[in-house]
Amino acid sequence: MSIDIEVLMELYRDMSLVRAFELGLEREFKRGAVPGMLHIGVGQEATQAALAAHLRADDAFFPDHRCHGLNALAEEKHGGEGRRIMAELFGRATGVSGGKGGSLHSANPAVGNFGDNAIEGSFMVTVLGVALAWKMRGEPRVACCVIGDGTVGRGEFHESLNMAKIWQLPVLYACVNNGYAISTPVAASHASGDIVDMARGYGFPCKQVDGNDIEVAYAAVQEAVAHIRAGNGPYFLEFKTWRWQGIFSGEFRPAEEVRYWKEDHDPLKLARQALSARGVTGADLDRVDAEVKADVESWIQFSKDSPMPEAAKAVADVYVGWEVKPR
Amino acid sequence: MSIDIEVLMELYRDMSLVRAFELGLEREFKRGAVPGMLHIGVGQEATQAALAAHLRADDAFFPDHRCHGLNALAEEKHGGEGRRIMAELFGRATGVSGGKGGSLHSANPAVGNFGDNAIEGSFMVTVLGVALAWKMRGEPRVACCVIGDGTVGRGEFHESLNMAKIWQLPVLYACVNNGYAISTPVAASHASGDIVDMARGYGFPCKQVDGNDIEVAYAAVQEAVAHIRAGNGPYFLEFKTWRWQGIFSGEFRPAEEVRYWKEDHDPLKLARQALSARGVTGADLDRVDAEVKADVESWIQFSKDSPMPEAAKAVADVYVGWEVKPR
Amino acid sequence: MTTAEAVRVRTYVQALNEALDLAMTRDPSVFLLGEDIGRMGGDFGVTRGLFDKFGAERVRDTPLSEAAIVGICVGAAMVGMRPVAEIMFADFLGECYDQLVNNAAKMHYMFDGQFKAPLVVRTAAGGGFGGGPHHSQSVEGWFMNVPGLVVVAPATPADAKGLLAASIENDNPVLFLEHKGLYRVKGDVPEGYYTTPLCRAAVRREGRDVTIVTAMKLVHDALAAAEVLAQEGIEAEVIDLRTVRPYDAETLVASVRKTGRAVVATEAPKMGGLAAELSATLSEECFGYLKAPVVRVSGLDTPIPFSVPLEKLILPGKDDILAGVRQTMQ
Amino acid sequence: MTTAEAVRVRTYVQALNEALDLAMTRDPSVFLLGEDIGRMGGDFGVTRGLFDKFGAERVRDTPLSEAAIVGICVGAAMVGMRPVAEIMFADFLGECYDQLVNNAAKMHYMFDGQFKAPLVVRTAAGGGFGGGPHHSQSVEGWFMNVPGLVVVAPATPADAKGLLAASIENDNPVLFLEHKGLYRVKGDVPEGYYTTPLCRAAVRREGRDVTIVTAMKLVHDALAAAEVLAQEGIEAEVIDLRTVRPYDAETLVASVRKTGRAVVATEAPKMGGLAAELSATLSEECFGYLKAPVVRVSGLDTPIPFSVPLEKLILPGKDDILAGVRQTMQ
Ligand SMILES: Cc1ncc(C[n+]2csc(CCOP(=O)(O)OP(=O)(O)O)c2C)c(N)n1
Ligand SMILES: Cc1ncc(C[n+]2csc(CCOP(=O)(O)OP(=O)(O)O)c2C)c(N)n1
Ligand SMILES: [Mg+2]
Ligand SMILES: [Mg+2]
Repeated sequence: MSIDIEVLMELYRDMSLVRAFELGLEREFKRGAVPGMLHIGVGQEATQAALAAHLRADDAFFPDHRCHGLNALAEEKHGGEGRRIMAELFGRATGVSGGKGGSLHSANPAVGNFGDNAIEGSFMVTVLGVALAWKMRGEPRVACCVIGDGTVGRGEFHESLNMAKIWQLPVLYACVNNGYAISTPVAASHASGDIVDMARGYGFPCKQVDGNDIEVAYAAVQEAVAHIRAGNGPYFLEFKTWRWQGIFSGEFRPAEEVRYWKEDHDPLKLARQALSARGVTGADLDRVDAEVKADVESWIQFSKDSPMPEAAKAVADVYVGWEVKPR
Repeated sequence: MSIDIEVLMELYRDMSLVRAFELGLEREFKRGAVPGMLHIGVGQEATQAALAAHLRADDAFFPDHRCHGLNALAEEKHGGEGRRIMAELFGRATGVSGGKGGSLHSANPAVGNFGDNAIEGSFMVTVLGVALAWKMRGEPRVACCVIGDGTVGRGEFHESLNMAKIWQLPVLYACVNNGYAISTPVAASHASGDIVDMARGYGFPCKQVDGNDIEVAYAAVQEAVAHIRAGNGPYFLEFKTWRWQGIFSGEFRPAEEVRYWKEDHDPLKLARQALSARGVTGADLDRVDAEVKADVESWIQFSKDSPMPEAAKAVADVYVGWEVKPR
Repeated sequence: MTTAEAVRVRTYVQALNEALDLAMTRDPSVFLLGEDIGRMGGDFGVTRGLFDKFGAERVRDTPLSEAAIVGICVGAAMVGMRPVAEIMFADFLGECYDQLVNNAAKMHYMFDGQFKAPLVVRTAAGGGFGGGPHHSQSVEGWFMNVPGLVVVAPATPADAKGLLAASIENDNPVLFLEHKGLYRVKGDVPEGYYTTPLCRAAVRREGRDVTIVTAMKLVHDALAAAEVLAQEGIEAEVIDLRTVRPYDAETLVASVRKTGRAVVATEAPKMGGLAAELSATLSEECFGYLKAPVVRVSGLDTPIPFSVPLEKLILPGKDDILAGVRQTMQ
Repeated sequence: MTTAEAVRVRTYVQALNEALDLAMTRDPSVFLLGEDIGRMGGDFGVTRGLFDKFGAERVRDTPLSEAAIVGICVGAAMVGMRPVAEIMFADFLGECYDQLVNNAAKMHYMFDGQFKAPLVVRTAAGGGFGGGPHHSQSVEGWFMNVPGLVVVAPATPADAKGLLAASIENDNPVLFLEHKGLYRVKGDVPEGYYTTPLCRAAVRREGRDVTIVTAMKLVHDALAAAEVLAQEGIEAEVIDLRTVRPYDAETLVASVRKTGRAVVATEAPKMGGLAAELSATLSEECFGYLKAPVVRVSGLDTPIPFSVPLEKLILPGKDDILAGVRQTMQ
């Protein structure tokens, strides 16, 4: 189960990019340069890197609200531009959704990014349609949806898992269990704090893994994607992880819990430990960190330098084929 | 586990009443005397009688679309009038909902009947509110919803079971698995043909029983209601049964299946066998059948003789406290 | 209309069935899904025979999962399919409102044109058969304030066929309302594949004195009312909207500017629905031409009761249209 | 208003919080439920402090189960409770549309008055803060064609308090729309418990030349526009609907009959929503009094884009109201 050192280095780089992206973004948000609301994925980098590693450009993923990093990785890996994810968050014309979507609606089908839906969990049923189309056409692709633990409260969870099973659809459910929905602990929201317990009744493979151990997460996604691509139907993965962002600004979780996740179980620290055990020096890793940070800073600058969308865009694309009158 | 003979006789009588009610109703429907649509509960009498036996007037049940019989039994047992259930189906002023509800919205809170909702399964979340109110007020009542196997497809199934568990609500889920949703077999609709398999993940007691064996069904409801009333939270019961009504008119199910359920496993026949094994004569049972049939015929006559609702009712009760203008 | 051929008499149900059959034959990306639409052919028989012809892959029975049914349409449409869903009764659209309004209708816009949602959600709307409060509603008003959605509502068998074909071809999400009171209605239906353009009203009867704007089942009541009025010397122009959102304001406005009088007839409750939109636009655009206020003839502002005489009281019909016209003529 | 006392300056959020606090204090059947309304005090702080005061039983955090949240309200209301739910953003009402429209709104009618559904669903509506297509919508249009439902929409802190208290007291299901752009707005708020009557509009400014009918955030834009107009010698009457369904047609009609000109201003898209209903009714009822067509000043018929300059283009404001008034004055 040991991963090639090159692969692990790339995964580290990806995780570092996600973190740099999120921290840079958060800084700009606090400065008022990024409008709207923001959900930050710091702490969940391993899950995102693991998914990015195995999803192909012709697969589809529906990212959740903390997946800016995954979105950027998909751009970088599949011939897109990570900076266009950043520009979307700034509402610029150069953003992947032309600035019309923002954090919660950044999409680029060319790299497999089918966009978030800010009605949390609604895409749990949308993903079925993508998967069904592929299955009907005999295309061995994977349709993935990334959902938080809180999102599992939605009724669509049931409709989706049930239909994925009866039609044996190629769906990967990637459930990011970070312990909370905004302020509400998972145990207060769900019959089981382990989401897999609720998924198992649907009779397809379900697995809970440490979402902060990149080697574990990588292997789990690899296995799940192989299972799905081979035509064996859906797969449910629960990643146990934790988000550094509290309730928007404030921290509300027990100090010991915060310490554990930030100090002892930070996915980047864990990966660094694994890599140094295999001979990579701290300096090498620092260089990676510096490189991706520089990339992200250039993306931020690109975003700031980009124009706002043209006025005509306000009324464009309401309907295909019919115009809507401007004011 | 053997039931008192008096109780078993009463249960037989109740089942016989349900069957007479449904057959009389179907006859009138075919004659055109009953408007709208009709779902007939013949074949499922044991489930309905078992529920009626244990639910009290100050409990609440949400009946499904085949529960005219349960509704009538609740009337008869708790000081109401079974004939007002019949009159409702005829759309008469004397009906329990004044003729405004019909088959799918017959309610009478005085006997615990909280009414059906023709959006199948929507009351799976409504029942939570009733149960929560009682729990908050410390009233040891039971809130029951009767759902078909097909209705389990609705996302509300998940939201309901999950919340019933986390708040330990006094809800009895009575799932009537008759093998089909209109024409669609349960195995084509659900990850498992055994609905309990999908309910178990929520971590509260779930039990599948033979819904056509009145002794078994009675005992199962008794146990579930005791559990709930003692403050132990929700309970899920799946009754395996079969409906005689095909798709509206036509029969579409395999001949062997039809024969098994109508001949070998008819709840009334089974009950007669159990009773004759305990010394009750066929003539005694025939007398019961004749009595309830006469009752039902008088209810039909009552319905036909009843006036239609007054015109003013068309605009009454849209709002509490405000009038809506008639034409 | 395109490539029409021989004309035969068919019911509205048969016409819809033909449209599905022909659309599936010519375009492999079209498939159907819904509850009991397979072997059983749907609750009203619209998909009858299609399961045998096209198989279980393209005529899919689903669980009672309305949100998923529409969600699947959206997802499949995102990757180039043309799904056609059946939601058994329009009243059940509350269960998939989010998918229609927040997902399908906004998909093309919010992702900057990168995705389209060419799906059709067919459903049985309307009352008049003792269906009660949850099987009888006219729901177009629920969707009138939703940009991005198309709402189509045929009144005749020929339009049922042509508009359904056009809806399937169209690249926007279409909510396709079939009135239950029309399913058994017969009319001339051209053979072969054709489309009837969306967003274009039909003038069903010309007249100089008053314009009756309506849709679906009430088109027939309006035409019957117009016959009565003609005997009194009042010539009513009857316009069938056919698409109710976005609707053909041009045709309506031109007619009302001509006649100077307008009656808007809808089965849904008066307040806040299609009738309000039509009355507003006609009042605004025909100001100065109108000889009398626009009259809305609509369902009463109530849920729909089960009991047949009560339902009759709350739903509008020919007599109400007559009364409405007479009111504008005073 | 009943039993008003000393008046202080409070924000809209504080005013709402006071109403909940006082209602819960006087009536043990009132309880709150919603996502993160407990310790956290709600996404906008409306329930802040109530968890500590009333405990977890009466201030209940829920999972992301919007259908269940409203379903629970309906069920609890059926047995005599007065639940007040918070749906975090109005856009999410698509998830519980069925419960509101088919269950809560029809409950009293379809069971012949045997049940009532005295529940309140509070929610944050409206745009203008870069929230994008799923956090910015004005949703009253989704519910305008739904008999049995009450839709309340306060524009000021004092009304926020009084109308929320009245909504909780009311025996009908109330959808209570709080505009996000108003949460931080301050105003005079009487101390103590009082109710402001539902279904009664408020004339915010008297004027003889033109009537501006509006609600929520646009009330403030309309008042600002009226100031500008006054300098030009145009005296605008500004009416705040406060309840949008059923609304106070009498007050509007009287005003427009007086001024002869009407501008209807709503943030939602123009087609088919509240604006259409108001324009229709005013046109019908004030025919002969109107000197110019009613003008609708509304959001454009589009979803709401994320990018701030685009959002500004599609949402209406003071300048659009000014333009609308000038159009009616020509
Ligand atoms: C249907 C819906 N309900 C509520 C919200 C508001 N909301 C946004 S994120 C969030 C919490 C989601 O929790 P979880 O799925 O665990 O994701 P996390 O933020 O923890 O990553 C909520 C309640 C929403 N966007 N959509
Ligand atoms: C939300 C919803 N979807 C579909 C229907 C139409 N419908 C009525 S009964 C029924 C089948 C229900 O099957 P099941 O729950 O197994 O009950 P059964 O009829 O077998 O007793 C369907 C699909 C409905 N009334 N509501
Ligand atoms: Mg979480
Ligand atoms: Mg069944």
